[in-house]
Amino acid sequence: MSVLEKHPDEEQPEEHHHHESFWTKYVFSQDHKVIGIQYALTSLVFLMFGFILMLMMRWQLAFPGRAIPIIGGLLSEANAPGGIMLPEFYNQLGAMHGTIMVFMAIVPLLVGAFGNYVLPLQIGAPDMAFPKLNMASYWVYATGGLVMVISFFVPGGAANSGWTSYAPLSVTATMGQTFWLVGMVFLITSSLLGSVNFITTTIQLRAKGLSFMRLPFFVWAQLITSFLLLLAFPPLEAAGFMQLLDRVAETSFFMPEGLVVSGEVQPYAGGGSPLLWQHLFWFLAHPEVYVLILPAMGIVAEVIANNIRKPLWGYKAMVYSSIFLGAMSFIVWAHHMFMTGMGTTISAFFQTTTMIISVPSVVILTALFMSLKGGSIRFNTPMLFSLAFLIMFGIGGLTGLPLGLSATDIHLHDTYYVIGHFHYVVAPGTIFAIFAGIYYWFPKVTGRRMSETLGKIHFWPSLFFINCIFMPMFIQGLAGMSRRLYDGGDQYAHAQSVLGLNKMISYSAYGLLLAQLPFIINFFLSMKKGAKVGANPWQATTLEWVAAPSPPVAHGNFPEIPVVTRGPYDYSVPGESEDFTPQNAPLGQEG
Amino acid sequence: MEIPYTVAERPDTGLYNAKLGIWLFLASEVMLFGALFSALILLRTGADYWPHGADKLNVPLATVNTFVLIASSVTVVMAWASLRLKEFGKAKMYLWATFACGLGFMVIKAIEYGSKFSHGITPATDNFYATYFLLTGLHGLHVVGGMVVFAYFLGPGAKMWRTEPERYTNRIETCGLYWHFVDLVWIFLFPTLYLL
Amino acid sequence: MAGATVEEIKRETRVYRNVFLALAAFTAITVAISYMQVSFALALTLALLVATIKGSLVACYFMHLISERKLIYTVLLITAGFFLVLLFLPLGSYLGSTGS
Amino acid sequence: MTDLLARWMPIDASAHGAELDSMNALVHWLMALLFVGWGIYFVWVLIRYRAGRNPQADHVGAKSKISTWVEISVVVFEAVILVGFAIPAWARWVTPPGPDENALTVRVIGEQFAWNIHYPGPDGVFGGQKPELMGSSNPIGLDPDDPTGADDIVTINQLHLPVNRPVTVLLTSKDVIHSFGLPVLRVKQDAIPGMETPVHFKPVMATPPEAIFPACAAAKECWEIACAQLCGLGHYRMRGFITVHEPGGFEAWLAAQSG
Ligand code: HEA
Ligand code: HEA
Ligand code: CUA
Ligand SMILES: [Cu+2]
Repeated sequence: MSVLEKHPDEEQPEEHHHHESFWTKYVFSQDHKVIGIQYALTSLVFLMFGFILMLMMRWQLAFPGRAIPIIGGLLSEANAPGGIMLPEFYNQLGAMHGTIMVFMAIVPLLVGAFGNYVLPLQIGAPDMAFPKLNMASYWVYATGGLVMVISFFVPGGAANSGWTSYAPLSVTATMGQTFWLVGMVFLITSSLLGSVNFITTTIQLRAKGLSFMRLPFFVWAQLITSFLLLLAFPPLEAAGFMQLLDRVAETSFFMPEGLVVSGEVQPYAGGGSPLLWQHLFWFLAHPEVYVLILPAMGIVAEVIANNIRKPLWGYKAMVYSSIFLGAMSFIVWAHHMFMTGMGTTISAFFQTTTMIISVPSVVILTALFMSLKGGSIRFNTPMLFSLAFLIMFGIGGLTGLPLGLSATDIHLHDTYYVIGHFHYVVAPGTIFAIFAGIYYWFPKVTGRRMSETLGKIHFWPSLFFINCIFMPMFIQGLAGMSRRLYDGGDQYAHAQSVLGLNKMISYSAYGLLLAQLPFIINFFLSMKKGAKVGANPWQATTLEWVAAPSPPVAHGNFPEIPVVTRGPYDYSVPGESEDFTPQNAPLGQEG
Repeated sequence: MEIPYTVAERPDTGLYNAKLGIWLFLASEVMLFGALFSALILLRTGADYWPHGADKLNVPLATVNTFVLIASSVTVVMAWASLRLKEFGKAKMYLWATFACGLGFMVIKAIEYGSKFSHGITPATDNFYATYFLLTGLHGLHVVGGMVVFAYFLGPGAKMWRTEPERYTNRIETCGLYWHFVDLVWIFLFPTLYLL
Repeated sequence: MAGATVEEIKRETRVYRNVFLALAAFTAITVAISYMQVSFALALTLALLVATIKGSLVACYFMHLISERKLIYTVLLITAGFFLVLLFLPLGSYLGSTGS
Repeated sequence: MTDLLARWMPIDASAHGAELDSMNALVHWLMALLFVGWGIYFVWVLIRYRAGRNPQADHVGAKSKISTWVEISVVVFEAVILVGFAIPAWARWVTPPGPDENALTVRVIGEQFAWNIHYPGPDGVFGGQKPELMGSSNPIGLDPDDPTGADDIVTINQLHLPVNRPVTVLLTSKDVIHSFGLPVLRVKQDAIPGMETPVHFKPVMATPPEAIFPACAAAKECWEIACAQLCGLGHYRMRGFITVHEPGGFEAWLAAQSG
């Protein structure tokens, strides 16, 4: 352990003779740690961007037809004359909020940033198996992101057909949709490169002694996620090509005969099926939602194990459940399509698989709940976010049940109930897990700790506001208020009773924005001013803490290659002097 | 610190990294083409009328192309076998043959496409042609991609044979796996599009 | 495979040549079948059968799957499962739709 | 729970709605039960095992089998609700009314951004349509050469139905996908171009006078058709109105339309 206690600056090994330029070191780096940081910063910016798009929408929803304050004047005349948002613009914002959040913020954060940085460290690998591919995957992602951002400035603006891009609306939409498709092809390609790398790394580069059942749960989560990305993304890529052809070459993959748009008969030869797009889209997009949640569960499991000072309860059950979850996620997709006209047999099939897939989530959550018992629970910031995750994910998951039964979905489909359901899993769920992960691994990345005080000032208001945003949405949904309404349901009689909630939600969203200030300050301040830490400030057991300094060695991560002797969470082992036994502690010797 | 198992096999999995990597990549390719085949099945089942491929497409040309492609598959494995026998010259010859086959395939494809376009037939004509152009076009892109890679390993990439012959051999093996997969896709494309 | 002897490799190359001949023969067979006037169902079955045989030959010998590691089989088996789902479940749902 | 949810839900004027609502309530019961159960446990465990009170963690941890029982009961509950309620309810939902039930058939054609309602008229046969004829004066492109279409009635955004008589709506769209949502009748079905999808339901309550268009607009009490699927910039205003007539009223309305 002594090598690790030295100050990180002295730790940089001199064995690397070739001089690295700024470009190869920070921009076109092949070091997984640098790439991880690149991913993190880029996707955090996109997270903020996606949030800002939503804040503009929330203004319009609360005060339909009123000029947007502060930034309204900056918007172009074509989108918001006099600062008043047009419906076309609202739809662009909606589609891009969904797309940016899912594909350019959350997945890159969970997989690109956390996966890239932490996974090789946790398995004792010097780097990813294919460093060049890793670099390529970041730059392809960045290109895709750039294409999406540029799309806001093309004639007609960005894509405006929802993140789901249902044909024929998307096929007949403005040029932004073409950019969306091209951007998606880049983002998908990036994910494919990444997933090949992650799986190969996990399987091939595990340290000696690190058998599969000794992998930290986080690594399992990343491994299964990578399989989902690998196998579910290509169909959307194929569908993207088809939609691109429908748009630019007038093919009719998704276009039926005799369409009349705005009084004009469309030139398509016909014979296509709008439902085909939906099948291919949801074939990806349902596994995709587990891509959003599995790594989040992985982060939370690490943080919880560390802060209860005891092993996770039911680790094996969690692993098997995750595998089962991953496999099942490929055969539930049509629960998004119950209202497209489904016969009894097919709907029964998809309802049944949907109910079945809820069981592994219940098992994983139960295991985490049961883990708490008998622990010695520390309430630091990462732990607070993780504990909140459990409850928030619980609410989001439970509200998936009435949606999963086709008969109850009749009333709830495409209402704010659905918006409430999935935001509970992705926003207070996944985003909270991401916050937990940032607070937890920040010391490893920078060698400095983030402020606990600011962390708590970040946590409590965030928890409060985010619930004030999404809880009322269930009520709006029960009232039957549709989603994607430019005026927030203003003209519908059945929405009148819940219209007031729109204002409350929007105010809470601005509150949530303010609640992020302590985080942003903390984040940048701690990089320079945070308290310096040694290798293992949390007294954790997994390899990234016990075998590598903070930050890890620039090339190769570890001063010496670790050899693993035990499972990932040997906390409070009876008879040991410390309450944590490193994964690489020699057998039969005290940690 | 070097990344382990770039050349040697990891004892417990019996694989070197790139081998696993390429198979994973091919798995994703299976799903990519799978989606297109799925679309073809769905569109064809839902269509009122779907032409018989042989009536619309040039079967003799496609048959020739099938031979060209399976010939190219055998030349790649021969190249790999030659490398394992340390016969670099022979391997180079086989790789050139593979490249030539790829080129031949694309030339024939271009002739096929050209005759369609000259008759005013485009992907927009109907869904039969739309699926035909999309599937063969995407497949053609894969062929071109393979050719680029072979060109690289015949040109600048060939230097590696002198420094790390084993690694070079592995690289040809993985490229070969990809190339066989492209061949395999064609083996299914050919009957489904041209013969049924 | 790394430890194969010269003899073994030579034997492999002969297998490659035979596989090539078989593939050529099967190609001729499919084309021949397509010129026979048979029902669509039979034509489909035969075409797919021959394609599957050819595909298996390529996969087993050229891609030497026949002597590959367990791990690769696992990956491919998983993929094959999802591939079948992707191929037929959308169609099943489409046909099971109440609309027309 | 039914009452609790009903506080927020619109009134229900359909024959099948009560079943759906009570099923929804049942599911919410399960959710509430799990949430409250785990929630109480959660608070207790955090207080009981906080580091301050329990400085030494127990390596083994929980030994009880309770979690297994919870999991099993969740599975059993889901299975029961699925087999006992959800699947049969769906089967009834997609089953057309019997021939002796004297069902009314109406076609509904969505377009950006309106609902075209097509009644077959006294002859009971829908006239043919041609896409190229569709325009503002002939929204659904009725073919003037088709004699069966002469008596057809086409309204825009006004769906009139008789009370207590089954209805089959044949749903389609001219352009993009819309969704035919009737919150007060617990109906929702996508209108997909190129497809005709039947929807079956039965209104069992006549629209109260103050909720009939146009009087309802002032009172904000209309019975509405709400487009539920994003269909373009006017999606938010693709709103129609339902009038369920007292016995006899529907026939009178029809007669007034053809006259
Ligand atoms: C991370 C993302 C994520 C996750 C994990 C889930 C999880 C689930 N989702 Fe969700 N879903 C989405 C993201 C997600 N979903 C998105 C983005 C959409 C909308 C897309 C769009 O249309 O734009 C959607 C839409 C959606 C629909 C379509 C609705 C409609 O359009 O009409 C359905 C229907 O079946 C559904 C079901 C489910 C189910 C059954 C689960 C299950 O896996 C949930 C299982 C979990 C549990 C059952 C919780 C268990 C917890 C406990 C037992 C403990 C409880 C204790 C306490 C709370 C203290 N989801
Ligand atoms: C992962 C996915 C994700 C996430 C995280 C979010 C987050 C949020 N979403 Fe979104 N949303 C979607 C995915 C997501 N959403 C999708 C798919 C749709 C459907 C789109 C469609 O209709 O097609 C949708 C639609 C949607 C709607 C419905 C619009 C409509 O139907 O018309 C609303 C309405 O309020 C909404 C609100 C919000 C809010 C308030 C948040 C908030 O929770 C956001 C909170 C964000 C933060 C707290 C970020 C803070 C940022 C930082 C801290 C960065 C700091 C930076 C540095 C340090 C460098 N979303
Ligand atoms: Cu029509 Cu939304
Ligand atoms: Cu889903």
